[in-house]
Amino acid sequence: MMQSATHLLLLLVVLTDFAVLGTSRLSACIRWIAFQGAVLGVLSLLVGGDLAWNAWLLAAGTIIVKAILLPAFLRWAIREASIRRDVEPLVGYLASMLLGGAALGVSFGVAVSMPATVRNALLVPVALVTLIIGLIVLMTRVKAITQVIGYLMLENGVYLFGITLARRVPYLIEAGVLLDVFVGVFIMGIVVFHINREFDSISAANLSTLRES
Amino acid sequence: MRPAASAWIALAIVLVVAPGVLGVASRTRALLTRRRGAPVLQSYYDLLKLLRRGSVLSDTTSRVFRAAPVCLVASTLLAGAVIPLDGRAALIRFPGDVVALVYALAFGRFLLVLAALDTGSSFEGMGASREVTVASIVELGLFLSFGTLAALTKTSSLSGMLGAPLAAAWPTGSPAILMTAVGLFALMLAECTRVPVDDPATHLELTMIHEVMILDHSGPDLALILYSSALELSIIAAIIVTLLAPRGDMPVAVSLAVLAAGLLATGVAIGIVEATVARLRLPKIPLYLASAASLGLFSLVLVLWSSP
Amino acid sequence: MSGVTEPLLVAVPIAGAVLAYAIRASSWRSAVLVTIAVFHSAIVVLLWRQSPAPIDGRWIDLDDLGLIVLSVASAVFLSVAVYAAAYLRSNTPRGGRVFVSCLLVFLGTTSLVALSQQLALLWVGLEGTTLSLAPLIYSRHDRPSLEAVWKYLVLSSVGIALALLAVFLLADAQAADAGARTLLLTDLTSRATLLDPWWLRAAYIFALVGFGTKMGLAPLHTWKPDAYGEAPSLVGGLLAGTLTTCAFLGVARFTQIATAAGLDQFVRPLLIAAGVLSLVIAAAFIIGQSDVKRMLAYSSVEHMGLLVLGLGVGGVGAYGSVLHMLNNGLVKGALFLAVGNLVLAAGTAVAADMRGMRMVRPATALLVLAGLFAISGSPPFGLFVSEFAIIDGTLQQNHPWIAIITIGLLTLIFVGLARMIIAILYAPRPEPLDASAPERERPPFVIAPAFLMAIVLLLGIYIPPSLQAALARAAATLGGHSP
Amino acid sequence: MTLFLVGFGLVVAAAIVPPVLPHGAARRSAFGALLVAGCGLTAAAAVVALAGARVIQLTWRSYLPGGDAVIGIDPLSAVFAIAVAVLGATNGIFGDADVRSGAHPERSTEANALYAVLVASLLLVVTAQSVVLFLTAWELMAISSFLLVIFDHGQADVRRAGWIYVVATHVSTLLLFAMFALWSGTARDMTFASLADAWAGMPNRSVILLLGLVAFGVKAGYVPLHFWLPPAHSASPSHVSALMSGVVIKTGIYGILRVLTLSGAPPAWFGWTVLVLGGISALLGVLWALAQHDVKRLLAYHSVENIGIIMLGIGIGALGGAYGYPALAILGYGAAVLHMVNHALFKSLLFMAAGAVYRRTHTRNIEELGGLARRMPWTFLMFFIGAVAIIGVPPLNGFVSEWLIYVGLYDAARTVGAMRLAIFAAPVLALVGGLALACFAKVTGVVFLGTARSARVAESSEVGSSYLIPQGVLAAACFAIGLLPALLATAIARVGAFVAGDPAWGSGGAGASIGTLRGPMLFAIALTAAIAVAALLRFALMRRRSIRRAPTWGCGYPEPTPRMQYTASSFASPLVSMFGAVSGVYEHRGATIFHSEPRDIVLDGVLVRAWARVEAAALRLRPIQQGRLHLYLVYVVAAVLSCLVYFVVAR
Repeated sequence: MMQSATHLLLLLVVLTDFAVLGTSRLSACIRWIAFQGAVLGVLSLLVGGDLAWNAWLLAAGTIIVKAILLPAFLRWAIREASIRRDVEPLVGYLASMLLGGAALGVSFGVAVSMPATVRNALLVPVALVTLIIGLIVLMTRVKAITQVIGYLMLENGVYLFGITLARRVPYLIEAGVLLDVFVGVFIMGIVVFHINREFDSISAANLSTLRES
Repeated sequence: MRPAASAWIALAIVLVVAPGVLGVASRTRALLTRRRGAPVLQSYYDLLKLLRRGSVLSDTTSRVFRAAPVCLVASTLLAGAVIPLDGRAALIRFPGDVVALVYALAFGRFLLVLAALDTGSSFEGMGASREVTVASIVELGLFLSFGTLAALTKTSSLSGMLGAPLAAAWPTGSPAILMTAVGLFALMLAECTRVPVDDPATHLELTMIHEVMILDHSGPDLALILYSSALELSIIAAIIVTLLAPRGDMPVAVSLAVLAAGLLATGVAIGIVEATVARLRLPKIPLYLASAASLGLFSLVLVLWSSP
Repeated sequence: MSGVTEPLLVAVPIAGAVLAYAIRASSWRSAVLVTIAVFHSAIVVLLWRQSPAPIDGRWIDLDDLGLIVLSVASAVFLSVAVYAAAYLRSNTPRGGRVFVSCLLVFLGTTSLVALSQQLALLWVGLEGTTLSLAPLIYSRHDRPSLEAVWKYLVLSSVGIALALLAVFLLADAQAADAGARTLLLTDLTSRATLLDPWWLRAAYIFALVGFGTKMGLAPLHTWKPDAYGEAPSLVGGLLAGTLTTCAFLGVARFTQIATAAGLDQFVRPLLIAAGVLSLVIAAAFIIGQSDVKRMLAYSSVEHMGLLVLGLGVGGVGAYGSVLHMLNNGLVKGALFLAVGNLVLAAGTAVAADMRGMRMVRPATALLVLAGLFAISGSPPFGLFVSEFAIIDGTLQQNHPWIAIITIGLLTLIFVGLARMIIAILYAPRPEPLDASAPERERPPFVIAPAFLMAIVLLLGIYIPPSLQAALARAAATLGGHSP
Repeated sequence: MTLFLVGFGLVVAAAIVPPVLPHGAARRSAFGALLVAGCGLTAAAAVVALAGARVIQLTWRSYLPGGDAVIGIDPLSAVFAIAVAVLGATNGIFGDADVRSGAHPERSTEANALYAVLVASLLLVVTAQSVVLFLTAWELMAISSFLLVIFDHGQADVRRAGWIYVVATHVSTLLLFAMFALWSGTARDMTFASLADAWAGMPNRSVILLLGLVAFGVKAGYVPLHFWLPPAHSASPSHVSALMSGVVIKTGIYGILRVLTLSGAPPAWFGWTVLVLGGISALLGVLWALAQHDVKRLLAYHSVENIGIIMLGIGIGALGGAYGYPALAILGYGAAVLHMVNHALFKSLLFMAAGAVYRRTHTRNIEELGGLARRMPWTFLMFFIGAVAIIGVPPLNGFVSEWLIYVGLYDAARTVGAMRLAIFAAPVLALVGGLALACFAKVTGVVFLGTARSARVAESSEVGSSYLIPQGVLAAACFAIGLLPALLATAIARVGAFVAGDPAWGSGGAGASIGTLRGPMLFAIALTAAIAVAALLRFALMRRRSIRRAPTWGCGYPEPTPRMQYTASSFASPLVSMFGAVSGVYEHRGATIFHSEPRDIVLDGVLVRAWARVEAAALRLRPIQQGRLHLYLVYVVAAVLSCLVYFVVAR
């Protein structure tokens, strides 16, 4: 039962990945990423196995940071900076999807070739695909804010990898990591906000005045 | 190093005969070109006349101008002193004294060239420029020739190259020696500015080399310069003579006689050349010098090739 | 005394940061800054008195490599603090309170990186250093600095995320070894043979890319010129002098483990390739560079390349690499501060417009000239010894071609550097000597870089025995040895 | 040794003390006194060591990886130290005066301090006996001389010269890194002694020799590594040019000789390489000198020529060692060292005289000069002596050393086997001599003789005693060595034998191969006597003759003007055109004016173009950094992927 639940959640993670890749609305993207954060929180509890108080604490923290605070903050940034509501991809949605599919194939391929020291076989490929799709979003989305979303996704992938570990990294460290991620995204958000205030449109593309001519 | 009396006598002979060689040369040339020409002793008269004259100094000149003739004659004399004129040993001899010979002549030339530039005349500057151009290649040729002799006789002193070891080397190395002698003769014509490189008898400054350099010298200075150029010619002539007729084993008297005769013969040879060969155009001169020098090169290669 | 003091090195600066944020008067803030810097350096000097011996199982403790990094960080920060105090007196960056606090947080997190014996903790510290400098880069609050900080943030964060992945992979590599404590350096090195090589390899690769991004190895260096060019030069000094050193410590830690696990044959080609590529890129962009600070950034890329190159060739090279880490950190700090003076004097960092500095800022000009010879590895400066050791290493591990290529690239780089520096210092002023010409240079602005430069010079003439021993031990853990 | 160290300390003091003294006479006299005293003591120490045939050493412990620092004086160090000390003193006095009356009198203290540092580092370079100390001194020398080269950094060409110089010297340092790194690979530590011990077991000796030849060659400046030399010499202040040409470039020669000393008899190819390089740079150096109009550039190219002659000597020595003729080896090295000393003397003399002319006329272009012999008679005398010395004719010192080298070549011809081919260098050397004569006839004649070619020259006047006395000292030295070379025979033989690795170098027997040098001595003295006699003769003749003064005979032209004088370009034209493209001269023939402008084949022809290529290539890489964040992210991913590929492949 536990196992199947885990698998279900993992599939949800993959779905959210592709959803972010596919949607054209910023707000939707943020909603999906928030959902993914929530799923991660639950997963960390399920996979970790032990239900000690600090496990609960960590799960709670994860959900609060990744599913509530950061998304809220990003929405605030969008609203304050009156960012236009649509994702501006450098690569079309369909192409992005295809890239994602390739990522999926690669990560499962890598997963089977991996020495089987990991308990839950499905976790690793999911982590990888999240990670890679995060990178894809980072590379192929024009807007600064979408890149923040991509970074969050990348983070989620790594985080997922963290909880797939055969042996847990100490909770204190996990907390530290979470804190760093929070601060990082927070600062990014502020910078995004300033970027918008300084530049007329908030596309990261025209941030290319610093260059070797 | 006890210089033998014969060496002194030989030097004296050369000093005395030197102007005569020029006289013989011009006389021969005159006869061959069906002219009566000046008497053989004319050059002596000229020198004496000049010695008795006063002199005119250009007012742009400095001390260098007056020092040049002195240094020239002294260095030429010293150049003569390192050659075994008596066919045995030189007054001054030490390993590598060939260098002393060539560089002493160079010292005199340096002063003469400076004197020419001292006058500030464009003609003399031109002459000086040509002089140094010719001389630099002549030096190259001289050292090639002496290199041949050194490799042949295994000595680096003229007293050896032209003394007994030369006689010993004759049977085996005669081709190289002959080639060297011819090369030296050609170089001598250039060094002492005779036809085909320069014509002492010309009167057009633009074509001159040596003569134009000394236009402003007069009186005793001019005499010294003329005398030392004659002396230089005789010195090189003496080398050639010794090359062709090694006199290491002759009795002294004979050897000295041969020397005098040889010098005069060289004068005749020069005269014949001047009568028969036309003067080269200035651009052609480097070619001539190069071929003269290459004779030395061939002989050197020949020697190195033939002996282990 | 060890064990008590080390956590202080982290805690005190953080506390100071909070304090400084609370204080309103800027002069007091500067006072706090300088005091804490002095305190920190004092502790570090004390720590040198006995050779560090990490106590088993402790997360925050000192080993030789850590001590060297800590010393670099402390020395650079001390002079930067002095400089900053004077700097803040003359001009106030917007958000001045944040400025000092961020500096102190940076000091704390740097110490954490240097001290942490637990790799995940090291990661946390490194991320901390990255984030704490971001507001400082943006302290001019204009468009270029905004763009610079954005690129810095995104690239560093991606890199650091990959580094985190590497840490997790490393933890996976420990799976086979039940007895080991997770990610504890002592266990990782002492029981390295029990690690799963597959995971370890994977971990190393992501570590190299991740930490390499923060070091600024080509082609991951792209944020560097922008950040260095736009940040205030004292922040540039921290970036080039300290942050890169910390990032290199990350790579060095993973290399220690890989060496202990006998994977050096796998590791070395990677490091050498990265090093040579960085040298090439640095040379290509230093030649004909028009902006001083960007040029210094590429020079930093060059030296990062030399560091990993030395690590890659091993042997004496590893020793040289550790020594070079020390020298490079110090001299970069000095150069950024000195060049900062010139930039302030000229009002621009474009080389073409800041000529004749020898007349305007004679003392600083002397420092910059010394810096030129120092970073190009000329005796009698310390970098001569370390670069000599690195080249020596390449030859002794018989990579003659790498030695040749390195020397050639170093030459090109020197040509570029020398040309620009000569122009800046000696070319006649565009306008006849203006008002700024006779103005006296403020002592702190000269003393701060001169202090670092003096250390570099000293290291070129005399390496104290304790440092010598520490270097030798550190090199040994990296699969090298002292010459 | 203490003597040497005290002297060294004084020289260092000459750098440090004057700046702290109050302005004015005290400062100036302090510098002069300290410098001269220091140089005197060091020279004395070196002379004592050389005369006593002893090696003095001093070692102190250092914690650098390089091991101990050793400083010592052996014959090789001694002879170079003497040269450095003598020139250091004379040029220092000259330079102090010259800078004071120059464009930046206020910076003379700075110049003096740098100069003293340079002298001190030179002393250290030639006496250091361990690698790290040597390299440190080497770089100190490079840096201080660089700062002196760009002393007049107002002009762009000075900065360019400084840039080229600093790059060249840095390259040589880098190559020295490589050489010593290779060499010390199997050595105990990095003292010269242990390098020498390790040599026999070295794996790749020829690479080390080649590196040494190139690395030190950049400093010595033989063709084609001479490119930095002319610009640097014409850019720097006169006394610095004098010192650079006199001893700084000789440190390259010192390095080569030191390598030979440590490594023992070299392979034959090394000897031939050095010989050929020497011949080439002697010939090309003098040829390029012929084409110059900037008098200091001209002198610089003559330094290239003389370095070539010195290398001929080294080549003979190396060949003698390689083919097993120890006597010849000693002769060759001895000749090289002697010519090094001689060139140091007369080249400094020439540079100082030229500097004096520049100070008075403010131009280095000889085409604008002329007729200075009567306005600056003493300077002219000095330059004349230097010229006679450098063209190597008796009775001055240049003749002695060139004669020695000729003797070496002729002795080579007297051996058997391949060695005899060295004789072909003799005619080359002769040609070089002829060209040098032409060149110095040109520069002496055009600068000092004839009539002034510009108004400024016409009212120039003689320089002061602080200019002339140093030159006088050097001129006297030229005469002394020229007339009494026999006094030096043993010392030269000792150095030669030491470099040749002859164990008996200390004993008198080693001198046999060089001989007593009485031959050239006798010749020179006889020549001088003959000149005196001839002069008396002429005097006697002229006494009661009428001497009229008249304008120069213009061959029919009524009014010869200064512009009608033969120009330097025209004077050199026949020789230059004879050598064609090699001479690297571009001639402009106008209707009224004939002018030729020289270009350095290596620098302007090759290096500048190559650098342009490199810059273009670098610019082609610029698009990598075009400011697009997405692109940068792609780089990151690409890096990860390529590493992963390696990950898969590397098993």
